[in-house]
Amino acid sequence: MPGFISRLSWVPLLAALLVLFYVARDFPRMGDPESPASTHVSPRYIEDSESKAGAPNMVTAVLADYRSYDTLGETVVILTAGLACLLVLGSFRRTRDEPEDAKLMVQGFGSDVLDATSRLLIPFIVLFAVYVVVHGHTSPGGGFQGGAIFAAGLMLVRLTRGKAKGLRLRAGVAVIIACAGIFIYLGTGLLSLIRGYQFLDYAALPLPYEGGHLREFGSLTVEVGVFIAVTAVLMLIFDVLTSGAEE
Amino acid sequence: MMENAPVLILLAPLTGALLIPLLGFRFGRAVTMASLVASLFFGLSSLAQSLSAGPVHYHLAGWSPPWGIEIVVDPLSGVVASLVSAMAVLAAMYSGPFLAGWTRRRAGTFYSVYCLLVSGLVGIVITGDLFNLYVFLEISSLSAYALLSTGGSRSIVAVFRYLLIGTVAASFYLLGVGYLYAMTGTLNMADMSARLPNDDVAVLVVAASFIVIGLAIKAALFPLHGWLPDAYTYAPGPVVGFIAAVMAKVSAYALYRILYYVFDPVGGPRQPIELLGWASVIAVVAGSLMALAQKDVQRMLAYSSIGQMGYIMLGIAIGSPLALTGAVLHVINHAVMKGCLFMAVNGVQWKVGVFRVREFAGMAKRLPWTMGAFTVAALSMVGLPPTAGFFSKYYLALAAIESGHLSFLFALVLSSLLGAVYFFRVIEYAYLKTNDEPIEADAGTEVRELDASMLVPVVALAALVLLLGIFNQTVVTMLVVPGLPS
Amino acid sequence: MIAPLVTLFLVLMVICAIAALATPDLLAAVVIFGAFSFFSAIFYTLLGALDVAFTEAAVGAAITTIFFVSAIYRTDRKVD
Amino acid sequence: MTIEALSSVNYWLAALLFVIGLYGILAPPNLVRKLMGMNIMQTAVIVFFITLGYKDDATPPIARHGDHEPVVRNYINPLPHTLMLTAIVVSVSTTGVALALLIRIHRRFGTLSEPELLEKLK
Repeated sequence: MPGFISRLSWVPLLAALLVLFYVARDFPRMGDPESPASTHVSPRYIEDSESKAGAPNMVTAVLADYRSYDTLGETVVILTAGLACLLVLGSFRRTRDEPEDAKLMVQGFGSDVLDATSRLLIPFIVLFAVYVVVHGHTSPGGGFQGGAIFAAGLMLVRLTRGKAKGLRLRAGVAVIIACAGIFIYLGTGLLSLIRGYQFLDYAALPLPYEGGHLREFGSLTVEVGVFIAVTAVLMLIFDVLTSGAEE
Repeated sequence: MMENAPVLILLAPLTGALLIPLLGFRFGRAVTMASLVASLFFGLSSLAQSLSAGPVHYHLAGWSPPWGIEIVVDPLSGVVASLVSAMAVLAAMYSGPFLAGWTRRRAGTFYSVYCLLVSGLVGIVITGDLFNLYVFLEISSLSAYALLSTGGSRSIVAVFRYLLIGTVAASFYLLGVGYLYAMTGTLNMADMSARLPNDDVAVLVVAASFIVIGLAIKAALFPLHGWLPDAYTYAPGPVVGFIAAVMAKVSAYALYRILYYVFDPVGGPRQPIELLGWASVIAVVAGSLMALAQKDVQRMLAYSSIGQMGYIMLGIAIGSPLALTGAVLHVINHAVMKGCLFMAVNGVQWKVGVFRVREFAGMAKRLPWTMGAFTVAALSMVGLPPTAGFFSKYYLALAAIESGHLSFLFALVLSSLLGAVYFFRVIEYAYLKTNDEPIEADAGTEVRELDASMLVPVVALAALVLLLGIFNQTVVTMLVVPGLPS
Repeated sequence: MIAPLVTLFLVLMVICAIAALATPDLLAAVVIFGAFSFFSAIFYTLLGALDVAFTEAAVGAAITTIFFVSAIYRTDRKVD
Repeated sequence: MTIEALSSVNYWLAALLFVIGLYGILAPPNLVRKLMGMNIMQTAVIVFFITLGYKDDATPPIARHGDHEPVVRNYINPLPHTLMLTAIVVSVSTTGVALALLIRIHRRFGTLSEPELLEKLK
């Protein structure tokens, strides 16, 4: 953008800042327990999460049960991003005016210290990721966090030891795994649809539990789906960004 | 099954998008067509349900709103959702020959993202929850970036800019929703509408303005249209017809829904709506003027879209029943005719390889059906009866007179005249001029029509333009008027 | 009493944001941006949003930074 | 300075962050930096929502062991947290796609500076 415009762009920015400062007066005081946000919809979540949705962690209850449709959308956003990266960078033919890209990060940093340290860390990272998913109902965490940590662990392997060493995952396979993960989510919803309930209503699941416990299992299934999808897509994006996606 | 139709409108394309990779990227086109036809079927059946028995509310996960998320299919959202799926079916049919030379995986990925785009757009239309709308807005935007970026290196630069501006828009929208949440404590549209304070609080005005800014960027309203011309000009043939036809319109629809179903149209904040009105008047004129200056047909259509989005926004801003009828009718009509124009022009480009107005000389002899469809849609854009475009402009003009804003009427008439100039220029070249400078010596008069799978959607859309015009009265009384806010 | 601490971390975030936009070296800017994410994670923790802080630490501070670094590695480090 | 005043200060700082992000998208010539500006802007929105959900003297929204009838007053509002988890996911997805586009742009045009890019596009 030429300097002329960027100098003028101060005007709307300043105006925006003043407007934002001005309206801050009308907001409820931070921490006010009587603010509309804290008194209208959310009390029900706090009171019912454990008894009705089976999860003491209210964030997980809202995420995987009350607003599970949003979370389905969120997982689809991730999948879209993975497919988008594949369309943009993967499997496209290099034309004559696009030179060979020498700077691919397929080698890894390779120092012995890094290698030894990461060998120590990675099993714990992976274990922790699984713990985070399974215990998402009673402590902070859930499918998305677990998937992100798991993917970060795998990325650590690739960064230190090179792409060939850490769980080789071809781009096409990663997409299929991600779709399978989301399909677990979607399938759970469709199952309740087929059994005559509403989409994603976990009360319909054919398991020998009732009430909160049944819903807890429903949302756990869904979280596992999210975990698989998130791990696969984050790895896919990482691979595409570092080395392109060779056929 | 049928009581689940509202959610199946969205789930059909979503399942299709997941199935294509799961089947190893095979059968991309077949799965896409099947899932989109299913989506159209469910869309039409829930529309019929809402017309006969009132709005359909579907509570997801079995939680009643405002605690859970609900899907609302009333006559308005039913019409728009069916429009989106119908255009998607035709565009999927049209895209076939373009993708013939692609690798299996790339074509499969393309179709999968295309299904995701449709599910994102449909999700925006049918949701009854403000935050859920944001999620689907992001799905549709991300998949649109991906699809538009397949058009070559210039398109990638345009798409990067679109991505930045689009994310700013989404952030503005989300901040506006945050302000509303701070005021009311709910995200459900109907519940929020009941709980919003009825006086002019500053927060309310600012929240409404942020939502208007965010969605107006996505709808490419004039001063915020920067991303659109380049993104559409360099867009790849198989999708530009669909994206240009419905994407901006879905954002305009979302804006309409929030302004008239969440905010109280009488007691709510007026200032953002006033601003919207004047911005759209300028958009109507400026879009047409800029279209006039273009030598590239695709770019000309892109600028003309900016003007046409101004029409829709103008109707929303005036807000009388007549104006809203015109706006909704123009959403339908413009989607059909712009889809037809973009598909016809890209067909010409694909077959003959030309985009400039001058190179269209003698094109009517070579591609008679395509150019015939182009002409019908162009006449409709200009607003000649009995094509569809005439009637939506007629309603908007009546509304402008009724509201006493004669400058609005003046802008409408001026833009129609300008539209006549720039469209007749293309038609003149195609029908009357012969090729002065024959590039391919003997190919000049040879008839080489498009493949059937491309020609059928183009001609079907042109026929739809005429049908929408001829049966305009039925469309308005049966579909548009029941969807007006009470 | 956490209110002053909350404000402190917000100020740190603002400083990091400005520094990330002002540092000439892109790689340094990305590292500062990682610090920005990390401060925001602490901010969320202070306000009791443990899940959000968790996600921000894993995604914002780790994965987004890795994405940025790998993209800069393949393009130009200093362009300004 | 009282706590009441600090409350407004937090909203102001979130607003400042939002505008810094907006500036970061508009002003810098480098596209990677614009992307950082975009991320800062999204974080500002998240900060706003999280600030909104906070309650004085309440604990994070995880029911204490054995607390079978949670009292609303004792727990922080979980809804903004849920929404912002989604927003973070959206943010990382957008960043990933944008970086892929940037690598493509750099391969083709050899630069990530907007003025140079516009020069080359002519």
